[in-house]
Amino acid sequence: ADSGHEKILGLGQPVTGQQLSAWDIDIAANGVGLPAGSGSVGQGKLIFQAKCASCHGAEGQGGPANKLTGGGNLNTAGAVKTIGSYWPFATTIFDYVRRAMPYGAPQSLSNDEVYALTAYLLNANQIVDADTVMDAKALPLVQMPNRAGFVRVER
Amino acid sequence: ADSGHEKILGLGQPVTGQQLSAWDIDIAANGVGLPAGSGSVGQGKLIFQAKCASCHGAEGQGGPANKLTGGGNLNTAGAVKTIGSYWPFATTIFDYVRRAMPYGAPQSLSNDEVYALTAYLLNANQIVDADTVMDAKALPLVQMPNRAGFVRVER
Amino acid sequence: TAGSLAFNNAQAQFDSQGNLLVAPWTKKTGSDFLTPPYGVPSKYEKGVVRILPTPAAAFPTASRTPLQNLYGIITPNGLIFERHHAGVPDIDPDAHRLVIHGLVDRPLMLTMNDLVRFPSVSMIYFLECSGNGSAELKKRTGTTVQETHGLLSCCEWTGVRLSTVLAETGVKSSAKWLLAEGSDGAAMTRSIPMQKAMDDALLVYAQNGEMLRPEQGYPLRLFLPGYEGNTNIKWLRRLKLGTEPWQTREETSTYTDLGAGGKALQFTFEMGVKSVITQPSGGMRLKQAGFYEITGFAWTGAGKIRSVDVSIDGGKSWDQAALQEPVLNKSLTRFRYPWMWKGEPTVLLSRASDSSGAIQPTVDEVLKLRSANSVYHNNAIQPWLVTANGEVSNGR
Amino acid sequence: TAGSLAFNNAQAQFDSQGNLLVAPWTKKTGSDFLTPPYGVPSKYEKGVVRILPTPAAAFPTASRTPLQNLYGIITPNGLIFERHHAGVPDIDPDAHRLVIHGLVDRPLMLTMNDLVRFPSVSMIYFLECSGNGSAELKKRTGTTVQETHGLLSCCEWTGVRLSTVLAETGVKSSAKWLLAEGSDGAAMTRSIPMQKAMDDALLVYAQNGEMLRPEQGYPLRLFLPGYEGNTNIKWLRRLKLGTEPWQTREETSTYTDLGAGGKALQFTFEMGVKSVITQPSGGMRLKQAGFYEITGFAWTGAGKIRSVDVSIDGGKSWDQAALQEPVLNKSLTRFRYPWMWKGEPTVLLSRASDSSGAIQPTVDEVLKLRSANSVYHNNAIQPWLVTANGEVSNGR
Ligand code: HEC
Ligand code: HEC
Ligand SMILES: [Ca+2]
Ligand SMILES: [Ca+2]
Ligand SMILES: [Ca+2]
Ligand SMILES: [Ca+2]
Ligand SMILES: [Ca+2]
Ligand SMILES: [Ca+2]
Ligand SMILES: [Co+2]
Ligand SMILES: [Co+2]
Repeated sequence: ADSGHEKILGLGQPVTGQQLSAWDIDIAANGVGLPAGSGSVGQGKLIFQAKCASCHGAEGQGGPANKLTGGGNLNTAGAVKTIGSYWPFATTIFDYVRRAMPYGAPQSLSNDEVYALTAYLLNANQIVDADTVMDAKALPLVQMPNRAGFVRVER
Repeated sequence: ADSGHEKILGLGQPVTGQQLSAWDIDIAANGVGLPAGSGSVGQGKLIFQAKCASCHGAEGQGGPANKLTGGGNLNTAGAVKTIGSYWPFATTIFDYVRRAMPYGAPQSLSNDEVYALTAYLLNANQIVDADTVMDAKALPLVQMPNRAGFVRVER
Repeated sequence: TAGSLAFNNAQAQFDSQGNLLVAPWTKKTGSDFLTPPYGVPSKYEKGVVRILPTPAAAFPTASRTPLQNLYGIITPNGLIFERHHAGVPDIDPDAHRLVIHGLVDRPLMLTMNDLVRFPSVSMIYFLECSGNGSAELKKRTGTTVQETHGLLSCCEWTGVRLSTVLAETGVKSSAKWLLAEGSDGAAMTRSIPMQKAMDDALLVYAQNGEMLRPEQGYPLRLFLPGYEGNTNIKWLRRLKLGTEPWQTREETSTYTDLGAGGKALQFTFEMGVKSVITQPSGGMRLKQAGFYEITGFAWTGAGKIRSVDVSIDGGKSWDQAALQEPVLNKSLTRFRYPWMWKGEPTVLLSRASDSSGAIQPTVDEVLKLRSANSVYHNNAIQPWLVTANGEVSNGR
Repeated sequence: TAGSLAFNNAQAQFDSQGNLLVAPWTKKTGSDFLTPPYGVPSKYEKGVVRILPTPAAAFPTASRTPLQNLYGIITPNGLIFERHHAGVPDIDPDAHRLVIHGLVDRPLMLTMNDLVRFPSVSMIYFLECSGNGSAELKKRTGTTVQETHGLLSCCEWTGVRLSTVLAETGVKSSAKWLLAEGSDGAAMTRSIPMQKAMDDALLVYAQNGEMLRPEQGYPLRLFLPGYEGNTNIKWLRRLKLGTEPWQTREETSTYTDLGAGGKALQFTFEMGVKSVITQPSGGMRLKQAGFYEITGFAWTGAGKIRSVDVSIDGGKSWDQAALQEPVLNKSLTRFRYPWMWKGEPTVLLSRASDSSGAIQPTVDEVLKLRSANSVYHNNAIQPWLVTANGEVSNGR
């Protein structure tokens, strides 16, 4: 049952959703939390080349930082875990890119830019078509290749 | 009973009294450990003025460092603990001055110098005469004014 | 430097007859008080530092604790391993806030001043990265125990029980998971079961007696005793209660365990029972035959260490080591075993068991059913080879 | 700084509508690994340092630990109080030797390499200068608990039992006292009863996980659990066994206790049962009424702390504080007591009792039968005055 409604020690201040909005950036696996806005594969490709390619390679094939595409069969010795080969949820791309990328300037991208990059990365991994436009409605519906690849053990 | 004569772990090296001689500087309260040599009050006074007075005052009355003479009745509020008012053993003067003084150049005095300083400090505290020559035989025989002032509790 | 067995027997303080000379430092005044006001180690210990793997990666992931130089169970704050995903932020504690929201009755914002006023606890707990020893899963890579096991530390942590703070916000009965978020440049996030949150989770603000170090989360860190290091979110700014895990990048792409069948295990939080001998260990040299105390650490995310067995003959026989009291819950435990080395080549091993009955496995046992891409939770027995001339090396 | 209650509520991260802004440190990469390799505290903690009394004496005797900034029971190595009689020597551990001679069967010389090979133990013990609080015996002098009680610290010490090393030399049955001598510029010496030497004395080479700090005796220190600080001879070079105490300057002129009758007690080694509230404490300010956790340290040279009573009304009533587990032998014990402050002026007190049945005295009880020249062993109850506006000051 819910706990009581008495303040026990009275430390801290109440906070509203409005006050929290700049911090409340998490995206649930089912898409709850995705903001308004949208972006296309084409737009994403341009942003990627400008802001991401220096570390991840021109087409996400990897550079000084992680390979973001391909990866191969996970059961083979040389396989690499990427969005295409490993990630179970597409929403994670939006959440992670928005909070953490580009490395050095995190939380600098607009929501439209993050949608576009998400579309591009999904397309570069051959998960969505080149004419895809990504938004809060479309993203949770994307079927990830390795969606069934995880066993939740919680231990 | 003495413990056995078997080395248990075999760590460390045996060491002889000869090898230790430069380190073995402690003087027992009864004078065991006092070295050969001697020094007079007059010699001590000159050494004191040269090497000690800058910190302890021209006649040991105190300066930036401790007062070494006088001190007053220990039962009075303004009393100071000095060689004259407080120290129970004369041998302690030799031991301490040799190992620790002058501050900044410890263990720089010859045994003769330390005997002379000891004679001087005892004389400045009106414990021995001005013509005293101090050595290994004489020092343990000096009766200190506060010799009976200590209760050994060991707790 | 390779631990205190590296002390040598320089003869500087003897005269030509082998008599002891008074050391030069005995014949002068030493340095003043407060040089410096916040003290530092002796200059002779300057080799005792954290290190990165060499050659340095473009984006290094972690620096390692010099376990071979540690004594007892406390890791001094200057030597605790570092792991971060976007550098160490420089946080003004007066401007820092913790927000708690989601499935709570009263969303709350707390200053550090608020937090330190709560009833607090101090607990000695180990902290280990789940990637500790990951390279060794594939083959022998490290020379020293710092290289093979150095993503491991142990502190006295002080903070507020998360359950105490959640009593202040109230918790809705639908809350089953909690998202913890850092205020670093990665805004690092992990989903944590509410059960752990209410059990022994802490909001820590101090370690080993002083405020957290910047690289350990200053001014506030989530601490989950026994859980893999990355879940202990540093620079903690936000806790959100929800019904399901968020499936963040750290709990999908990263800290999951690929099995041989191609399926990955998710939310493998607890660190397995493990031990390692730190003296003697790789890179050290036993200068002569004779007595040595074999010593090292044992730990388990499951609770307390029950026993540590040591083998001085490559696993042919095992004997129980002494455990330093007090043996604490989810803390490093120091074990010690007396060894009279006769100069023979041999292999030294340690094997821990814990209060849950688990026994530390061999590396073959660890690898069973794992994918070739398996990275985390290597708690294998570490063999150290000793040659006849006393050189100690990694026997993986 | 006056402890973590000094954190304030700077508004830097809010916009003009009171909405949280993303902190600047979240929007960039933080500092690299190994900056520096041996870590240091946050720059926001720069006020947390040891201090000397002001004005500085011509020959200062000791720097003090900022107890108001400590958490848990461990004192971080950088903050441990310093006491020395001729500065801190800079000792090359390879050139250092310990000699054991006098009434032994086999006089022995040991290198640091020899010493670290002995079976070792790690123990958490407090260390207190017998002069801690001496000025307060006469009148109120200190503002903060650092000033009044700062000659106090607590570490996990690692070393060899002296009895283990003496088993190596053999001990003649006539040996009743042991002289311990430092290799500092004071060649500091104290006579110690053989009974203590054989009971729980240690030769320590490490503190809080790393080698001793220079100002704590690097590379070797005698450690006598529960005994007054000065007997724990640092930079230890020599142990000599004999039949009688040597009557060194430190056990005659200095560390003796003058009674009202003019007689001085000698060899008063054990530190009495004592406690002090560190938060809130002198110099702090409670910014508003409400909940505070009263917390502090209790300790005793006699063994374990049995209980700590706290009074929030100047001694009219007393209530038992919680003791942080584990309560260890001759260690600091952290106590905690919840306090809802309504804004009234009051006096906070703590009073410890120990496993020997001893109870911490008031200052009047301490002074009874003492000379006006009495200096050491002040273990009196410390009162902290709280005004209606929350200012905390020394109530001696
Ligand atoms: C300056 C280098 C740099 C730039 C520029 C950069 N990244 Fe990254 N990226 C990294 C690093 C380093 C990591 C790994 C971080 C970690 O593991 O914590 C990473 C990780 C990622 C990951 C997760 C990879 C995985 O398999 O888990 C994604 C997705 C990603 N970046 C996307 C982007 C996008 C999109 C951009 C441009 C908007 C970008 N990155 C720009 C360095 C960079
Ligand atoms: C540079 C300053 C300085 C010089 C020079 C100096 N001393 Fe001292 N002396 C001190 C200090 C400081 C102390 C107190 C040391 C301590 O308490 O550990 C002291 C303590 C003493 C004491 C013990 C006082 C007591 O009551 O316990 C004696 C005796 C003494 N000095 C004698 C000498 C003699 C003899 C010389 C010259 C050979 C000398 N000192 C030179 C600074 C000095
Ligand atoms: Ca409030
Ligand atoms: Ca959200
Ligand atoms: Ca030997
Ligand atoms: Ca002698
Ligand atoms: Ca500030
Ligand atoms: Ca050296
Ligand atoms: Co895991
Ligand atoms: Co005493």
